[in-house]
Amino acid sequence: MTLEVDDLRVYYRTLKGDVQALDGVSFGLKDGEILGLAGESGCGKTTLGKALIRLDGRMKHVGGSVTLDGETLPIGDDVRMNPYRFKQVSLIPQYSMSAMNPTRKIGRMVRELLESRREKLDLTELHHRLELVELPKDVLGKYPIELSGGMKQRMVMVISTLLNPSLLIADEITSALDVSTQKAVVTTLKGFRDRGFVKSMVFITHDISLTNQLADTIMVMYAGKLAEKAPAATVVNAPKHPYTQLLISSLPEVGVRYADKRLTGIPGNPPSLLNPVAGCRFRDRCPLAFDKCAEEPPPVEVEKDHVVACWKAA
Amino acid sequence: MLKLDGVTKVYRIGAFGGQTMTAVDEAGFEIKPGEVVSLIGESGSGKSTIGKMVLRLLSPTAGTISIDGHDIKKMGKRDYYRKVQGVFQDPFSSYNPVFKADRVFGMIREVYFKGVPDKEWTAKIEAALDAVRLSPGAVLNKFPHQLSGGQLQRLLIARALLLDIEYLVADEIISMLDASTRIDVLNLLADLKLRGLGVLFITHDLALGNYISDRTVVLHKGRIVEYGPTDAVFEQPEHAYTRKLLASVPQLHTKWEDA
Amino acid sequence: MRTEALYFAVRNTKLLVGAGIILVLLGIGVIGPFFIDKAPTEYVGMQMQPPGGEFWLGTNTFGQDLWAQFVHGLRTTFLVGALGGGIAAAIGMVVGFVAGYKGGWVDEILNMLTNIILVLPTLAVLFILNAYLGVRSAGMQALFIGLTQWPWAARSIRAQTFSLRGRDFVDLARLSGVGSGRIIMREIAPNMSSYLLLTFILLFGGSILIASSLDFIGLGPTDAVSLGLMLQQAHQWSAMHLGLWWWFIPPGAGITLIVGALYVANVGLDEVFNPKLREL
Amino acid sequence: MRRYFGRKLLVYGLTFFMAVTVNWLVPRLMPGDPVASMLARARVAQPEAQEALRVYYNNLFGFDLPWWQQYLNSWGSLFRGDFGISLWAFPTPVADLLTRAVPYSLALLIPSILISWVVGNRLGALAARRKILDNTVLPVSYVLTATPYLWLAALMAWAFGIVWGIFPVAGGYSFSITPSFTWDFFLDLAWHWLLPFASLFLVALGGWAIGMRNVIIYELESDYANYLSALGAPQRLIRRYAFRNAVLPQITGLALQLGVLVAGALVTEIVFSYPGLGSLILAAIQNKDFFLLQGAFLFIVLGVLIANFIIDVVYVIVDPRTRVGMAGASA
Repeated sequence: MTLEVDDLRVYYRTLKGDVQALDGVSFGLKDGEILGLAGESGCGKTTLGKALIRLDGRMKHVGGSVTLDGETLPIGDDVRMNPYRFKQVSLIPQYSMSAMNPTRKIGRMVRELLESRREKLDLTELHHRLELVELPKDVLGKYPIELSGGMKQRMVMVISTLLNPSLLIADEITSALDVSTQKAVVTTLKGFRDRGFVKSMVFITHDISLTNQLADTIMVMYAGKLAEKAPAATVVNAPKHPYTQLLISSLPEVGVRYADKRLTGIPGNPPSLLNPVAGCRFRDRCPLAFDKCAEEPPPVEVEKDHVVACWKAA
Repeated sequence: MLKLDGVTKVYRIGAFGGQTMTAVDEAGFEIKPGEVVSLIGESGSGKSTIGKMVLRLLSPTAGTISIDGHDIKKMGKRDYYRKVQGVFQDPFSSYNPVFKADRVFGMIREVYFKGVPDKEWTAKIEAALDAVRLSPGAVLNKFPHQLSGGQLQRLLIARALLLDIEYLVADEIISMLDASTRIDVLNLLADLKLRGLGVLFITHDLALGNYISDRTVVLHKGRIVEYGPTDAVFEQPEHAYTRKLLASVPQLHTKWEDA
Repeated sequence: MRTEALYFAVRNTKLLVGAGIILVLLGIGVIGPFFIDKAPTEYVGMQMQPPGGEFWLGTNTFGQDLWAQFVHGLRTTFLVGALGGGIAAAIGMVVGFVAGYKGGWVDEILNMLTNIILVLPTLAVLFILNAYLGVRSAGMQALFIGLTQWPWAARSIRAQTFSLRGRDFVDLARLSGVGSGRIIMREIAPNMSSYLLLTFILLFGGSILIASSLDFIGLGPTDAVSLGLMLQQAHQWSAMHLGLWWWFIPPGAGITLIVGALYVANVGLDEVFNPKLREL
Repeated sequence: MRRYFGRKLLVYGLTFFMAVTVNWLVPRLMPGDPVASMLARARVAQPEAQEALRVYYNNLFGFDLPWWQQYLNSWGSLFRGDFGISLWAFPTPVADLLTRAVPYSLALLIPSILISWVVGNRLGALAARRKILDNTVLPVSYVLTATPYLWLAALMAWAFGIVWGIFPVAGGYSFSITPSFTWDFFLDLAWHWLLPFASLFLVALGGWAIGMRNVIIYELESDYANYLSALGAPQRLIRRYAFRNAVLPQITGLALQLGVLVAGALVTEIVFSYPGLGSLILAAIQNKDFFLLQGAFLFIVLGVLIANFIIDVVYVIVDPRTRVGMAGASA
């Protein structure tokens, strides 16, 4: 196991009280595994991603633990977390287009970043990796503004993985990209894993079809909790949680036509996470809901590697 | 019939317009009443520029856009907007955050239905909301941030329905919505065509275009590379670009490696 | 949103302190003159009296009551600040809104004009204009200050308008058949109301400082007493060398207090309106 | 880049053109015969000079010529460096008076602007996101920036010059000393320079510190700063980058503040009777010497425009984006 997350709770502080954005999530990640973290806005996937590397100012670690390669990460302590960042856990951010200092040449920025972490820059290795993502060596002598969007994205991918982290978090990195670029990025990420640049990866996205192209395991979240986690093919073809089922069946695919097969969405909206009611958070929208759903369904491994948090599935 | 003929848009860049950039290059296609035409392209393809030209938010550098043979440039803007309306991509940007969401209705009333008595107006709004399956109590008298993206986009469709529109430009209207709610908005759009509306559905998502439209226009770098019935475009794409695009779409049940 | 702003406003020390000081001084300037039956330039008695029971701020070398001058001066200073700042804000808004919303050639020309006045050392221009005017009123001074101080406001309002113009709700208003003027007034301006208020406050303070420089150099209003004119007279009649600290310290402190309070209130307001700056 | 400078130079050219035109126009908008009324109002030092001045200025204004000829002539004399003759210091040419005063003004302005800018930026950067420093530096800065230049100058002159008697409070050098290239004279100059410099420096300091603090907070929240934090880069590196980038808007701010700073220097000079342009302007106003005033105005405009241009050049050198950005990124 590379990563073990146990009952992790991270809340957002707001004026009206704490938003329970991530409320008791547990899962593990094996060596070489790519986990696709899927769900809709507000489901807690981004909070989970941030919790694994750097909480932002308004987030607080309320409970639970994160263990990486056998060590417990001090995720609530920004300073103590620093030594783990970049070396053990790294991040490809959503904002790759503006992630690099605009007034530094890229090569110099990389060197200074590495020096600040007391790491030596292995120029041959860097060149090798640039070549892998089809960037010319001379990008290192350029300013970010001189690169196109796709080039910046690839450069950031190279920087983030330069120290071969155990865990890489990719947070919605494809949502602003065109389909052809999406494919290239996903293929590159897969290559990074296959070459051992990263041991394991959490790929966060709202796009299940895309996750399925890359992930070994897909974890679907709903309203701050885990709904279902299973091998990618199982989630897509035989989901057990009603939310996953409805979600999958609402996705149009090329070939599905309105005139032939009318898809339907899920009525209603996710609940507010400021004082959420007890019990299953999906029950208001769930067609299968019954009395028992007033109690919170625990995540249960219904078959090997297939975890579902639903009374009906167990 | 809404018809584009040789429509071109050239932008001037730089302070004194030293350089030019052709965003749309001689685009020509038509939308008939009661059909959905999807305009598919990646970023920078010029698809939104076409939408804006049809909505007269931009004027073409060359070419004409006409409705039933009348050049839209020669129509008064108010009369034109009675017939053609639009809904945009970002539901939160479509509403002025300092005002209540139903102000979008008020604006229509102020300009087009000044003399209409309150009672009649309320009935009209209720009918429009009913058509987009919203209940008045849930959405009226609320600020935009109190509503969900899906509700906001439906409100905008309802707003368009207050007028006797013949054509609707829907520019990426569901791309910012969550997966579980977006399909219902899309279905709504498809239902509009049963009312005899012509819809220009602008999207980067091929699956959505394929799902909803009768005919498809594929745009690449400002040029139309493929145009035809949706079945034909998706099943026997002729242009290399369309084929490449189709091959890049992440499919739920097929992996890229297997395709 | 409004209630949220109010929630933070009443809890923001900077805003409360700044606004409190301004209100007190404004109160003195507005109401004070009614309680003083003498004209500020009247010779009321002993010369060079230090502050004390009868003359709160003492008297100058002519035996004028400095408290009376201070109170009337506050009034003029507030008037010039508000008027000058108001005129500058109004011009800045018109230029900024039109340039930002219209774009194209209109923007080019307005932008050029803005930049020209921006690089022009405006105080020097004011010297020339005021020097040629034999008789000067406080209103005139405010007008000239307003006419020269608007460019930076225009520039920032233009930038904000430009970014708001790209928002979909503006396009939607156009699709509702609403005209440009109404879109600016009813769609764009309300979104910037807090920003416009902040701009006005900064221009208010700036106008007071400029007026004090003009007054000091001998180009102040000829028909009124202001804090700047008190400083000018103190300097002209060597108050410093005569040891009459009560002649030049209170007016300068008054100006600093007003402007400082305006700036601090401005920061407070900014924190109230801008959630990013709030401390949790 | 050529386009960038072209635009800037166009603005500066137009500004200068406008300044000269205003300068030409204002006296002509006054009712009556401007020369007669000016001479009547002016306090001319020698009464016998009145007639000579009248002839001279009638000639200079050339009222018998068509207006455009008058206008062109005024440009002509400007290019010859002829600003007319001072009424107050008759018969010294205005240009001579100004060139004598300018070194004093520059000696105050340049160091006070540059040093306050550098120190203010450091101070603001230190304060940003550090609670204790922020709570001390910021209030002091606001008080400083709200202080009228002239009042702080007066306070300092009074406190250090009169109450404690450490520094001289008037003049550019002691009356007892004759200007020469000696250490004594130089020290005397510096001694007189220090207070006006310090008061200018202090007021300007506050503004820079506030500006820098705000910009740097913005920079510390930017995407590149977040990315570096996520990669565990130490605060030192992030702050260094943020400072470097925050300096850029501060350079622009410097250009925008020039007018205010110059104005501050003028009134400060007046407080200290420092023999620069400010004192000259005061003399011109008190003696209604309009030619001197107008000459000083053009000098100041020209100086500010040149300074603006220098700042533009510096900006291009410091910000790589202005150099590479225009060339266009390869897609």
